[in-house]
Amino acid sequence: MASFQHLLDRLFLKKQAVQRTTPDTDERRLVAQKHSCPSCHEPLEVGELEANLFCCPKCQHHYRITAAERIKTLVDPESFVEFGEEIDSVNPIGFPGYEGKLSEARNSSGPGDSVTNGIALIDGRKVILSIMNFKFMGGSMGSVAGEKLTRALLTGLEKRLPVVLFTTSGGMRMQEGIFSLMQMAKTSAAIAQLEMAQIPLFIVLTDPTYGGVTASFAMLGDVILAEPGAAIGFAGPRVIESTIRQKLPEGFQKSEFQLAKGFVDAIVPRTELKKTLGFLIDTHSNNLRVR
Amino acid sequence: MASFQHLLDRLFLKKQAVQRTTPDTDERRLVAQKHSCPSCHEPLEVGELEANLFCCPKCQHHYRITAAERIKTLVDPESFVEFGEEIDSVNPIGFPGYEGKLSEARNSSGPGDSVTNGIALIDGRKVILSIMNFKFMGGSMGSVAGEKLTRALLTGLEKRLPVVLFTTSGGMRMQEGIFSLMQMAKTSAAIAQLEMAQIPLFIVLTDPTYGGVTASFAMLGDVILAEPGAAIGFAGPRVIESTIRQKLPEGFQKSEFQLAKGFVDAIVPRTELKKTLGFLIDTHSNNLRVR
Amino acid sequence: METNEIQKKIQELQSLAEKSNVNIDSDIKRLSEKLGEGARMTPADLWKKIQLARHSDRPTTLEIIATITESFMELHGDRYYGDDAAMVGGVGLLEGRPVTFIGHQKGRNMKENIRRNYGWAHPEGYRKALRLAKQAEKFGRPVVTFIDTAGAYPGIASEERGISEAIARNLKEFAMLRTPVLCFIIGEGGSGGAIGIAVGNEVFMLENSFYTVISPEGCASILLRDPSKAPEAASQLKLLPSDLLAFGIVDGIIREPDGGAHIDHVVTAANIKAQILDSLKRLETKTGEQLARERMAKFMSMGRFVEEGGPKSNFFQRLFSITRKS
Amino acid sequence: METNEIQKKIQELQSLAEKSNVNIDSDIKRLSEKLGEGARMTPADLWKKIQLARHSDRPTTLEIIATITESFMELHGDRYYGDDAAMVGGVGLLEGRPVTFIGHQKGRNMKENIRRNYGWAHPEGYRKALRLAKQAEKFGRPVVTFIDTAGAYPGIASEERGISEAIARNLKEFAMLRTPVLCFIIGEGGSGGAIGIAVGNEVFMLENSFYTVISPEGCASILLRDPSKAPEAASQLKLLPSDLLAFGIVDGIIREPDGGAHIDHVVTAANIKAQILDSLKRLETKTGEQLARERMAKFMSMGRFVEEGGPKSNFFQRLFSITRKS
Ligand SMILES: [Zn+2]
Ligand SMILES: [Zn+2]
Repeated sequence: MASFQHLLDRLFLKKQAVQRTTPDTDERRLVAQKHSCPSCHEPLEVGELEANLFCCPKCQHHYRITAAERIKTLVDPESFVEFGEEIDSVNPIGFPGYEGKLSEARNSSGPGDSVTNGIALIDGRKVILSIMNFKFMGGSMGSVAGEKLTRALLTGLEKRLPVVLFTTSGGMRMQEGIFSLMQMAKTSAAIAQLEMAQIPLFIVLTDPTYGGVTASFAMLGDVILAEPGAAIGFAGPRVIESTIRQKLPEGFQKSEFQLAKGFVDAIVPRTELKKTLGFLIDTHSNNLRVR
Repeated sequence: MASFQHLLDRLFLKKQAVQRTTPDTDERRLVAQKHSCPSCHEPLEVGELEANLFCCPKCQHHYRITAAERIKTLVDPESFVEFGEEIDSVNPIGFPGYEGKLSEARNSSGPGDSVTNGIALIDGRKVILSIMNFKFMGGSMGSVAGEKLTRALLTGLEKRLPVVLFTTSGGMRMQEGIFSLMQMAKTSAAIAQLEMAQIPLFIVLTDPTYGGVTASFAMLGDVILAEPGAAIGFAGPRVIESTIRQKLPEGFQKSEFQLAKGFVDAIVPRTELKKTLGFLIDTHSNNLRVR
Repeated sequence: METNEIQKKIQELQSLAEKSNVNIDSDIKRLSEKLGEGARMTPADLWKKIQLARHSDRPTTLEIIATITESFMELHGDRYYGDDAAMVGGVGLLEGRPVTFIGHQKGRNMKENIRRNYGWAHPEGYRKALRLAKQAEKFGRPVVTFIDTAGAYPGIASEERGISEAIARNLKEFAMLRTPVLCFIIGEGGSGGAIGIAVGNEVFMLENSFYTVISPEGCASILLRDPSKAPEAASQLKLLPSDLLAFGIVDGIIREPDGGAHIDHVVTAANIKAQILDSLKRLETKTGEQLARERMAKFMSMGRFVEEGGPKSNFFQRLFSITRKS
Repeated sequence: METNEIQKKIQELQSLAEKSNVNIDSDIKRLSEKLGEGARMTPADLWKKIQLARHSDRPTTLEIIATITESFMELHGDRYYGDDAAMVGGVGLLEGRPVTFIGHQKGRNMKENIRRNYGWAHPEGYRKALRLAKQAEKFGRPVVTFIDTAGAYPGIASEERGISEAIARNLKEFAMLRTPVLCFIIGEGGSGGAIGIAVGNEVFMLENSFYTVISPEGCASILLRDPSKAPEAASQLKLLPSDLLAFGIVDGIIREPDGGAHIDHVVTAANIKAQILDSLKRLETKTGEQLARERMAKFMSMGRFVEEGGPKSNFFQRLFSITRKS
């Protein structure tokens, strides 16, 4: 028992540090402040970055973007119609301080929790789109995120439209306790329904995608794409380092690692995403046309 | 091209040595000659060995046995009824010397090629049984073996009876050229038929099982058992050693290795096989009873 | 089974209310929250229950199987990479009926724990579990799983071989199984590693078990910024059987002997067996398709949120009219 | 396509004989054996064809795909362990029709060959192939495979991760696919590593390719006890397209430019494309079930033996009355 407890202690001792860094906002603020890319240190202006879909034109570093920015950079102009925005979080297990955290997140990121759903055109093809937002409580998945993802999936089923999900998440929303864990099974069961009906599901993994999100719907796409350099994993690097007591290898858990390990179909730069998704939709729509 | 050719040369240079050793006959002859077990060197008499199902009572070394001995040691007395014995090999690609090899094998091992089929009772349960015989041209699979295995499988399908296959083989019978390769697809397609009809298939891997047999029906059982210490693999040890130019680790490709690597459900001593197969038949017969 | 009785009362109340078209959701919610014994306990008392759930003498998966079956054969391997000793499974006869058992396996001593990685499974463990579950489905056997893990193993090899993919696939595939699936949380029900084999038609918890999205230690580290505050975190996470029963996440609580399951393995196993037999009697009358559809519906309805402009049930009614068609 | 025309003549003869209930099997056999061009060639001439099949400038799978499709996207990974560069696959548009392509991939130079392991795939390659084939089946796309390998890799890791299991599973699963499957042996068709992606409704060979149960070198080592006798072994193995066409193992031969496929990749690819379009026109009128049943029947009828007391077709007729029921 002693050693087991010890293992547990080691496991979680350093976890705090990981969860609290948000290089996202830092990175883009740095560009504004220093007029250079924090990744390649070449000169870079905010306008230039935005014009290139928030990717550095020199080193191709992909900056994190919000759900709204994703929509703007991906779908055909004016084509996005949001749905499912009428549901909102409660504090299902009475977790101390959760309401405060929620209203804080709503104030800084707007309503809608960590998932935005809509129907849209991608290069002229109609799809159901569901996009996670890391800014809203680290993209954590609670009841609302799980319900919204499920509704997106089931809307695809109902309308016989391809579904495209963009992931970014630190994991489950622990303030909702067991209810958040159940969202893993919930979203996966919805995907089971799609599978039986042969509706295509495309996943795009973006930086970062971790925990219960990776270990559920994010790994269940018919095709799984990833943006370059995205961190994708189950356990966070610090948790693993403190378990195994050694440094992790260079590039561990990055998109390129996941591609090499066989869990990602292709790494697609943000600038190519529209074209790639269009092609995949075209080549996966035989069943949709037939019925 | 040069290096590729080189790789090929290395690959097959030493293969000859492997294929020509038959420790089987040697081993049992040694017991008769030296009155001891060649594996543990303890005193051992032929009668004692036979009484213990051809396993050493001291070290549990499993001696190779023929199809006839397998039947004798496994099925309920007088219950075995052979079928499919009416087919025989031809020389389909006109391979030089094949007829001679065949008649030599028939003279030393009897007719029936490397597979014996029958219907039998195992501890009171009716099953279709197909048993390979290493003595007949190294248990190699040509058109006759493939056809007999396929007939055993399809008889199980037709009669809705569980099928039990005992494997032992050096691989495909190269004297039949492409026809022997096709037996891999043939037997696997027959298993596909069983799978669709939910007829259980149990495989027992025995020493040695290699090549195209391992890479087809031998790995397609609903449950895969192995006798202790059996050598089971795709490529023979010498082929691998000459490819990678290093010694293979201790125990490589043995039953215990295959269990650890996840390809065998359980290692079952010969003395336990009857009981184990009886239990598996009982627990896999729900579908058979229903219809 | 005191809490079980309370839960039964609540259920009776609920079905009564439904029949008479009275909305008592908020009352039920209040009642359920009161029911949670965690709320009535001090963190220190609650922590004792956590320690019981992790007790080194607690009955393990293989012991429970051995006790309740007439005979059992362990089946090994995932058919891809290896055989994970932290996850076991096989076929057994339970009152003459073939059943597939799957579960996390902790060791009884240090040596066995090292071999079994303290019950932290790797991807090959989850893949073996799925293989055995599909085998059960093929041959018409019910599946019973025993959950007892601090979590899926957070190591390099585990990530390299796709622990996320393995758990995710299980969630989807277990949802679709056309055979009864029963799940028992017998000790620790730790996060993704637990739910990876816990998608069942009915899910039960032993009296001194817990089931949580994150370990109390992890939650304390991250949210309370102090791992030593684990008892407090455990209290906040509402991870006890009574909490989860009240939430409608689990379907029942299995009584343990006074002092905990480790005091009497035989009685504990007998209680589990009684529940399996009771559940199977009910579930075995259903078709495979019905079982799969009910299981999917059960998990798809989980979650608590508020919705403007109408009850969420409409959405699911719409859904089930779709799935019935296909 | 001289041999093709001869083969067509034989087929016409056969169907005529069947209709008129005349047994000409032995005549056909004699004819077929004569047809085998290997028999007419010296081992040295035949060896030149083997060298052409292994020519380092021969068009590879990815090159052929790029040439015949309007657009193609490579998809990676087996979802278990890795992405094998010796086996590639993805989705492409062929005259506007989505098609899944799968194939062994050799390198064009030493560096690429090291990365692609000279086209010797590991288990993860075969598992990726199966994943993509099942994806094709799910979304109603035909599958086209290109075979070009000396064999599955005979190494420690390959055995550890179950190269046998991976090939075996493919043989069974490809047999069952409810979508058209076309296979092209474009260079080396080496043993289990080749057939692991060659269970198709129709199987074609390029003019200068070979398909064999064992490499000529291996056969020479084992049976002729001298690896330098590979040309002689090649001649004995009957591994040329004309042999296999005569045996009824393959369905057609794809013409190559004079001098070999490496002389003109575009013409070679165009010939392959014409065959794909021709075959698909025929196969796409059939249901998925029909395609699977025909594919299984095709491979289950392969093999040559003598049977006392009745023709073997009786047995297969009995079989198909069974499978039609289920
Ligand atoms: Zn940059
Ligand atoms: Zn001995």
